Amino acid sequence: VLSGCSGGGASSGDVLTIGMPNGPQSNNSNPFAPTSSAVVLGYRGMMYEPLAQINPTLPDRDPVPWLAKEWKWSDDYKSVEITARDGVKWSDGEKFTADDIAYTFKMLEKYEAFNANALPFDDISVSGDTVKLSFDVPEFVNQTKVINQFIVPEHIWSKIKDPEKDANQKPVGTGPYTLKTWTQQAISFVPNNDYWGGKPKVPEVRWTSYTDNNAMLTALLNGQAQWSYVFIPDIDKTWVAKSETNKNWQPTGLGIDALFFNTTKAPFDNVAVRKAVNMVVDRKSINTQGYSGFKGLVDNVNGLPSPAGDSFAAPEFKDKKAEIDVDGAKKVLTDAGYTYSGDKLMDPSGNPVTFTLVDPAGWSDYLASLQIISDNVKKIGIDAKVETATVDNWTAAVQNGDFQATLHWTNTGATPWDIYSNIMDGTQLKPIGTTANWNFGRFDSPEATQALAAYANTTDDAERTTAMNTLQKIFVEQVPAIPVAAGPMGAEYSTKHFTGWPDEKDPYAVSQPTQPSISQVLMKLEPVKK
Amino acid sequence: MTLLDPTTAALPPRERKPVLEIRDLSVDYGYDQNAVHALQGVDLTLHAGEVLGLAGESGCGKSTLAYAATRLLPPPGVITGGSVTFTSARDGHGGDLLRMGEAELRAQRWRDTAIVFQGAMNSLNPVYTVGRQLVDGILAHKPRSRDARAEARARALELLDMVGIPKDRLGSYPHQLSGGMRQRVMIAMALALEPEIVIMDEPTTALDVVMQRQIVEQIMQLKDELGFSVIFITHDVSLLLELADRIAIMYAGRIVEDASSEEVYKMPRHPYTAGLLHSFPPLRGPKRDLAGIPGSPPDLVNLPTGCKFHPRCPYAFDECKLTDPVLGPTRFGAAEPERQVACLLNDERVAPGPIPLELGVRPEGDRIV
Amino acid sequence: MTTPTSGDPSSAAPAAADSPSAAARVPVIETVALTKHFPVRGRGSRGKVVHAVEGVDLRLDAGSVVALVGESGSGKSTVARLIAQLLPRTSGDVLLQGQSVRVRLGRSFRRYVRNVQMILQDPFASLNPVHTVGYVLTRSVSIHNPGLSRAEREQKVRGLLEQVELRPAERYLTKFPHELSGGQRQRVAIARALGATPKALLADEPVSMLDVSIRIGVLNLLQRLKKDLDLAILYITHDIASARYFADETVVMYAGQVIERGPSEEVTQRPRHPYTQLLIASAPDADQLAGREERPAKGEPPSLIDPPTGCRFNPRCPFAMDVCRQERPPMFELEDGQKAACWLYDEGRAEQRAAAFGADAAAGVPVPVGATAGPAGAARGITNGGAGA
Amino acid sequence: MSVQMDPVAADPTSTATLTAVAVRSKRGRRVQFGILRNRKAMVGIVVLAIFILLAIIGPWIAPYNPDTVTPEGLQPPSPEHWLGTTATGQDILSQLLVGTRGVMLVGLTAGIVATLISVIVGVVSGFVGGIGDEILSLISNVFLVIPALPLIIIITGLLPGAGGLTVAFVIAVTGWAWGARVMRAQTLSLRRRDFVEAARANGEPLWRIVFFEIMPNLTAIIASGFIGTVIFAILSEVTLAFIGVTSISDWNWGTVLFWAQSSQALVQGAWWWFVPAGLCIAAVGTSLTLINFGIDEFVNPRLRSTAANAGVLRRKKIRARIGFTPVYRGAAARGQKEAQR
Amino acid sequence: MKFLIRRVIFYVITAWAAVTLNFFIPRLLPGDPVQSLINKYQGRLSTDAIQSLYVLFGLDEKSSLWDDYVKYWAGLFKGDFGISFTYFPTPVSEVISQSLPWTLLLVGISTILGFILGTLAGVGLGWRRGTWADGLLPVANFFSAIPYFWLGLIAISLFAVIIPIFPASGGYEGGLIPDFSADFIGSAIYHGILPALTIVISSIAGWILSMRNMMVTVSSEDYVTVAQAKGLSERKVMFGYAARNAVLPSISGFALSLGFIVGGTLVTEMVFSYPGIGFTLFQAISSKDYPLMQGIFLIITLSVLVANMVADFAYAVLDPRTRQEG
Ligand SMILES: Nc1ncnc2c1ncn2[C@@H]1O[C@H](COP(=O)(O)OP(=O)(O)OP(=O)(O)O)[C@@H](O)[C@H]1O
Ligand SMILES: Nc1ncnc2c1ncn2[C@@H]1O[C@H](COP(=O)(O)OP(=O)(O)OP(=O)(O)O)[C@@H](O)[C@H]1O
Ligand SMILES: [Mg+2]
Ligand SMILES: [Mg+2]
Ligand code: NI
Repeated sequence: VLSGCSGGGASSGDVLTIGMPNGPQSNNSNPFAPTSSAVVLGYRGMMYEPLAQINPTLPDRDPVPWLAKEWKWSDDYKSVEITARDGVKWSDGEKFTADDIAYTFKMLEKYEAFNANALPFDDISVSGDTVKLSFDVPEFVNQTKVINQFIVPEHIWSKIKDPEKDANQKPVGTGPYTLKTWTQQAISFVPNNDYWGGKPKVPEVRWTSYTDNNAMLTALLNGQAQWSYVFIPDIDKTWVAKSETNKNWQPTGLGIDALFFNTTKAPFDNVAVRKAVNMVVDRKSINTQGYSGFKGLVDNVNGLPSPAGDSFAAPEFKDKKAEIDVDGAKKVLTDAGYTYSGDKLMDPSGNPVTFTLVDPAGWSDYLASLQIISDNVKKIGIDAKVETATVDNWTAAVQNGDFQATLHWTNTGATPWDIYSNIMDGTQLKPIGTTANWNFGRFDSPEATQALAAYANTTDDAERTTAMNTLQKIFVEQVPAIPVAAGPMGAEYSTKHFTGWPDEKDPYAVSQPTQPSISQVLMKLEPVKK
Repeated sequence: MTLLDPTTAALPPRERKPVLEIRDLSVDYGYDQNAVHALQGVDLTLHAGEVLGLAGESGCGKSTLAYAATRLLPPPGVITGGSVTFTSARDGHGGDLLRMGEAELRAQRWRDTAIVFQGAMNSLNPVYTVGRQLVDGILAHKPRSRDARAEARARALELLDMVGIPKDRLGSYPHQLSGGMRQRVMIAMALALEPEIVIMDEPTTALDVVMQRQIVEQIMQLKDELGFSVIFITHDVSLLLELADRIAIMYAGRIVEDASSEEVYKMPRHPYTAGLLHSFPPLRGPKRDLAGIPGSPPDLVNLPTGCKFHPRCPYAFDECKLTDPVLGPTRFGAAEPERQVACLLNDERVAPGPIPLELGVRPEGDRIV
Repeated sequence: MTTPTSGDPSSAAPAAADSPSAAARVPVIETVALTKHFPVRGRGSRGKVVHAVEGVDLRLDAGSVVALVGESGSGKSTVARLIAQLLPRTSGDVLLQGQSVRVRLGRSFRRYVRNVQMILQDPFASLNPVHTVGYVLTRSVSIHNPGLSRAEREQKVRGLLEQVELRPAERYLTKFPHELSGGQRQRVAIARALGATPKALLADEPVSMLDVSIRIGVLNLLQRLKKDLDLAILYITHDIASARYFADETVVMYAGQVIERGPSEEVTQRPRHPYTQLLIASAPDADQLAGREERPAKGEPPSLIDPPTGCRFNPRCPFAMDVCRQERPPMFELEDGQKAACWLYDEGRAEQRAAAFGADAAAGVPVPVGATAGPAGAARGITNGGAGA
Repeated sequence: MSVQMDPVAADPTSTATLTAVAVRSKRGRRVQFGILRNRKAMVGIVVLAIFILLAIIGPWIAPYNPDTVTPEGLQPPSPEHWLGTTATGQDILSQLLVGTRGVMLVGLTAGIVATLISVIVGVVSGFVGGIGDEILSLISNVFLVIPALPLIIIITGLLPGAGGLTVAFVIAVTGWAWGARVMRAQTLSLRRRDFVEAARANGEPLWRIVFFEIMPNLTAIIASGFIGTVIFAILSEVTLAFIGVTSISDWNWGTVLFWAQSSQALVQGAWWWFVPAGLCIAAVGTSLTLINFGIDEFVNPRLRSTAANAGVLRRKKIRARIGFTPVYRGAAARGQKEAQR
Repeated sequence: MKFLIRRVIFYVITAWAAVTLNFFIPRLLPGDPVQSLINKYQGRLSTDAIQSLYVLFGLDEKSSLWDDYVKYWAGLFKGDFGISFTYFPTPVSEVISQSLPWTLLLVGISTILGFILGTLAGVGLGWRRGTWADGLLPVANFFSAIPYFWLGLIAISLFAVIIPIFPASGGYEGGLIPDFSADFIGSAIYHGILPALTIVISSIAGWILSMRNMMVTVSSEDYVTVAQAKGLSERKVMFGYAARNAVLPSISGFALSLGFIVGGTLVTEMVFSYPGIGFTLFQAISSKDYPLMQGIFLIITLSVLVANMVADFAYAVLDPRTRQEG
């Protein structure tokens, strides 16, 4: 599939080319700015390394110490002591110390704009090679966010007058690579010869941003890019089957796409309808056709993706899959007082049951999935329409509770807490018409709210497990949302020139190039011997 | 100025050299059955040094004749037959313009036959200076050489001077000149290569009489100096009577009368000619009755049968509806060897009786019986 | 820039001098010192104007024709448009039956238009190509006779067509302008004007585009209308012979000003102003084949933006004197109701006059060019004789 | 703005076309009739008529419900699915058939509205002159310089539920300026024409002059402006749908292409998903340009005579040229000659 | 003078109105840059970041639209277009200067090429009207009726994927650093061929048609016949007399399209992943990046205005009739 067309080294073994479909970028390597190309494209991780490497697709694995030699949380998870690794040097030759760690967290505290995880710092102090961070509230559910924080050099950043507006065009980090050149078309990196983990074996890494998925896929197919994370429809046929060196590994994390029901509006104010719909939604065809097989299938009744969520599953829901059961669904409905007039489902007051599914125009996978759902519910006599809106109108409608059902994502966390909180948390509950950040469906369950709080704040592991089981029970019985897909955290890559990639057999890291774990991956890659 | 050019008038008629002989020329507008037959079998001869006037009412085909003779008719005009033979009075070269190839025709143009178009405003390229337009016409016919351009420029200046336009106007654009000046530029341009024939299609119609007079006098003066022949087209009969040696009267795409201008004026032989002469009021002398010509001009798409003029002709007889008369000698025959007319009244075989008084004035002054 | 008007205001109405009875009658249209300046557009010409018409006095009486002649661009059409109120005038006045009018739009304009109709210069351009003759005339009739029933309207339209000799009327009703000859169009334009039953008709070169045989038909028509409807007609033309033939009075304009006026026969046969003489000498005349006087007719019309001072004809005038370059000549009254604006006719300039026009002219009667040469006797006689046939 | 320097007013085409219009449209009814004799226009009209018919009956003759998801994804054309299926197993032919209405509706609505605005603004501004003209010219110039497509994207985003008609109106609102400019220039030169003056002199009220004297002479320009706008509108609509700005649940050809593109149909080799919609757009566009061509040729007699006679010319091997009149001594001509002699 | 001043005033007012609209219209859009960013990542950006983003963009303090407007103008006069949200904290002027040259080159060259080729073809077709050449017109029509993006995508799949002779995306070879080396320029040209070709192909028909029609109209003008009558060579008549006059009306259209070059052809740039300004604008719109939108709008608007003025001027140069004497 390689073409000699573009000459250059793009497809040879000297350069690892990484592509992302993120559109034009500007020369900005500020690791804090979510709009900088370092973050948008994701090459931040090549230079700025985290305290520890975590694997969100395998949350039960222990984080790998990286810039931190070790760390220790207090029992109430309100403080943590972090010990800096020895022998690490910044790429400009300066020594990496605990002060750099402290300085980085102080910047987060000082500049609200940088504190993307909204960590509520209380105090930051250094003693020797140890940094102590303390927080206002327990950070159990956020623990990975703390230790996954990348670290910047104090000696550079303390001299920057306005870090929020700095483009950081000559980045200095501890990572395995350093920035060589930055152009619109390609951002080139060369190995950091003093890297604490040894010298990386890939001679050059080059990042390119393509305008859209099509261009990205074309580049992958003709060998211009070797590593990417991009939506590819029918990926086995379109990508994997094209060459035996074309690989795809898409493990999922603890974040899902779910059909949010507005539980305050008919027909979804009635749990019977939510249940019945849940029983007829064809998750498999949503997975294969709606998402073209790209996102992970979520068919566990508790809504947690496998394998990431398996260790959290309540005993009664372990390995329990959602099955299509049209008759069962009809029974649920008729038991709840619904009737059929011909094929059409009538609610207890005799009106036909209909609803509208909405998502933004242009979000093709969501819309295709909605279309499948609307097709599915015909089987139980419900007429569902798929509507589109502009992104902005949709956002406003969803936040204000002005919808019946919509496909929406949840945050990805280290535990299922984020998923359940995003869907059911009473603390996020806002009246219809005012902006809610989560719990768009206005699911009102004090029990769930209490369980969520308990899970996050308790110091007792058993209590935490109980809370998690309660949450799952509520989720399964009340059906506040139907999980349909899990956000993949994988990548497409080619083993033609480099090997050593993470895969199912050796899931040593997340394969996505935009993750901090890229330094783990790069250190494992080796050029193929010719 | 005089009515008859002394050089030609002095020559006995037979010795006059024809420079342009148009034979049997037919022209259609359109390519299919619905074509307008704008000219049908026109015969016309232009002699060296002569001013031939072409008159007739609007739309009778005067311009068509001029353009067809030079093959400049715009589409959908198409020449459907005949010949147009040019014979140089100077060295005898020439040939049938209708059978010439493109290159030959290009070379012939302007050098032998030049034409001044009806509207001067539109005849000059609005985006070039008049100088440039004069020069490129000259250069097109000169072998390329180092100082051809300079020579052409000098010639252009000379030409402007000749037609009475200040030399500094060479760099003017057409829109900067008045209508009269533009017309004179066109005349200058036509004379640039000293052609043997200059065809002028209503060169003065758009101008007022004072300007018209200026230009007409200039043309006649230049003709005397340079000795070219002129076909002068207008529907202003009185103007033609004044300046042409010979006049051809056209009606509905045919020539109906061809005679010297004096003869036309004094002794019209075709009823249409006679009607024309009764249509303009005299400027001086006693006022006279103006009858005009009854009826309306013919529709070229739907021509009447027989003589095209018969529906409007006061002397029409039955045969006129059937037979289309051919341009031929008059009833006076040998007495008027240079005259031709297309009217059945002149055909003794069919004419019902003696020729009407008005059309029968004898050259000698008395009438035929 | 105003110009001195001719000395005696009463002289503005030449017909008055001719017949005392006419003086008592109110003219249908009268213009007093009518003036029009057009602003000049374009770079660097701020404040400049085209002096298109300056101080023109005209008087149109019922049942008479005034011809307006002059070179192209001398302002003839502008005068007509000013009278028709199609252009706002710069100064001066237009009187309709003694009443000053200045209307532009709306009802008052239409009321005025009912009395004064104009036929525009170009018959090919003045009829909308998309409308039939029937439409044009019906509109004219219904604008000016609002209350008519449909049948009456049709009747009237038919009447109009017949009046202008477009018979049978039915055949013309559905025709589009392009299906008509120039003469027919011109007649439609006239019929349209008559639809308003006007008192005055402003005919701007109604025949210039037509060839002689059609031209005469239109002129005869106007002549008849004048008599039948007691119309006052302003006849603008380049064809001086037709002015002689058709108009009672002829007014000659040069560069926006009237330079000579008088009964048509006088003006055409005995032109007094050097420009008029030039004009008449220039007109082609089949009867004057021999012996045309060579008169230098050089020169271009003057700029109307910066007109020459004094007499505007002075740069081209063979007789120009110093006074001509300095002062604008007033209208000098000559015999037979003729008037000319030329300093040669000033009381004290008999000598110059004699020098210019020859001995005969000393008496104030310059010899018209060619008038002495006899007509080409035989030819004329014969042609005339056969005319009736 | 000064009338004299306005490039459009000074533009020789406008006057040329204008004269042509004047010459042609006087044929009145014959114009409309005559256009049918033009072969190019005829082809255009037939093609367009087919699409209009499909726009009307498309939803009824569509073999499947275009929304129905089936397991037979990405099938190449077959007897069951003439144009194959999408990744979700929807029938592409049905989508195209159902989508025709959306395209036609938006195209025609936008064309009508934009033409209306441009005629009103153009004619008023050309006719009124003075300060009114300045203001209207200013407005149209502003709309001319604001980039249309981004503006459309913004306005579409601004309006809730951007369905077909909304899009049509937005396209119209952003797309009228050029037409208005042309219309203004034409009106300006028409206004000075003698027949307008003559109508005024005859006493016609102002509104009648505008509507009955000037407007009929603009028909040809209005018509070709309309056709141009319709093409512009269709292309805009399709583009908008393609880049996912407008609603994609209303089927139109742009929507089909959007789905094809977002499912990367071309990379997957599903040409049948991508090609037919594009060809449909091109076909409608071409048919409209052909009609426009017909109008142009009709309006411009110089284009018409040869265009209408192309066949005859070819048969007779005559090459109609300017400056070198063809000489054709065909049998017909000679025969007629002899008859006359 | 007066005319010139009026003209300038006219353009100034137009510019003011356009810039003001450019300011207000984007702000009428619902949603804000932060929400757009969150939506764009569909869950890959944690909602915890919302507040930090508001702070980052300086949107945490609400200021009135009017104040923004005044500030905007003040900034403009200082040449400061503000800071882009999408590329925060890159100044808008920098974002624009990164992408503008590409668009100018690609779209500029292909627009000019399209105009020149189309006009030349139009001259030929108009001059040879009534011959086989007329048969090309429907073909040209067809190409002009195809949507840009469709042509582009088909071209990519044909010439970059199936027969890979051209690159599918980008403005130059990834490894090169933009400079004036032969390598780089060669690569830029090579990458530009396919997109340029599609622009040329789909725009050429318009020029052909208008030029042809004008050519036909002009060819029957008397001065062309006079030129033929003068016996000038065919080429001279065709170009010097007919085409020289026929091209005049196309000039204003061409000037306008030159102005729109700056706007880029959004879809072409999208399809070819070309680093131009059209796509940047599209991104700015979809991420509610007002400063960037305004900046690009401003550039487009000004360049169209300038192009208009140039057209006025060019017209005066090319058509002596519009040149007024002082
Ligand atoms: N393109 C054309 N198509 C059809 N008929 C035409 C065309 N051009 C001219 N004619 C017709 O051919 C006839 C002769 O036209 P021509 O221009 O030669 O007349 P003319 O005698 O020069 O008239 P004028 O005195 O008005 O210039 C006219 O009746 C005219 O209608
Ligand atoms: N609307 C106008 N704006 C500026 N100048 C004008 C306008 N109308 C006429 N003129 C000028 O006024 C002068 C008189 O024009 P007018 O049309 O009255 O002349 P005319 O005597 O009718 O000429 P012709 O015999 O050619 O019809 C001319 O110099 C003309 O250029
Ligand atoms: Mg003619
Ligand atoms: Mg006039
Ligand atoms: Ni202006």
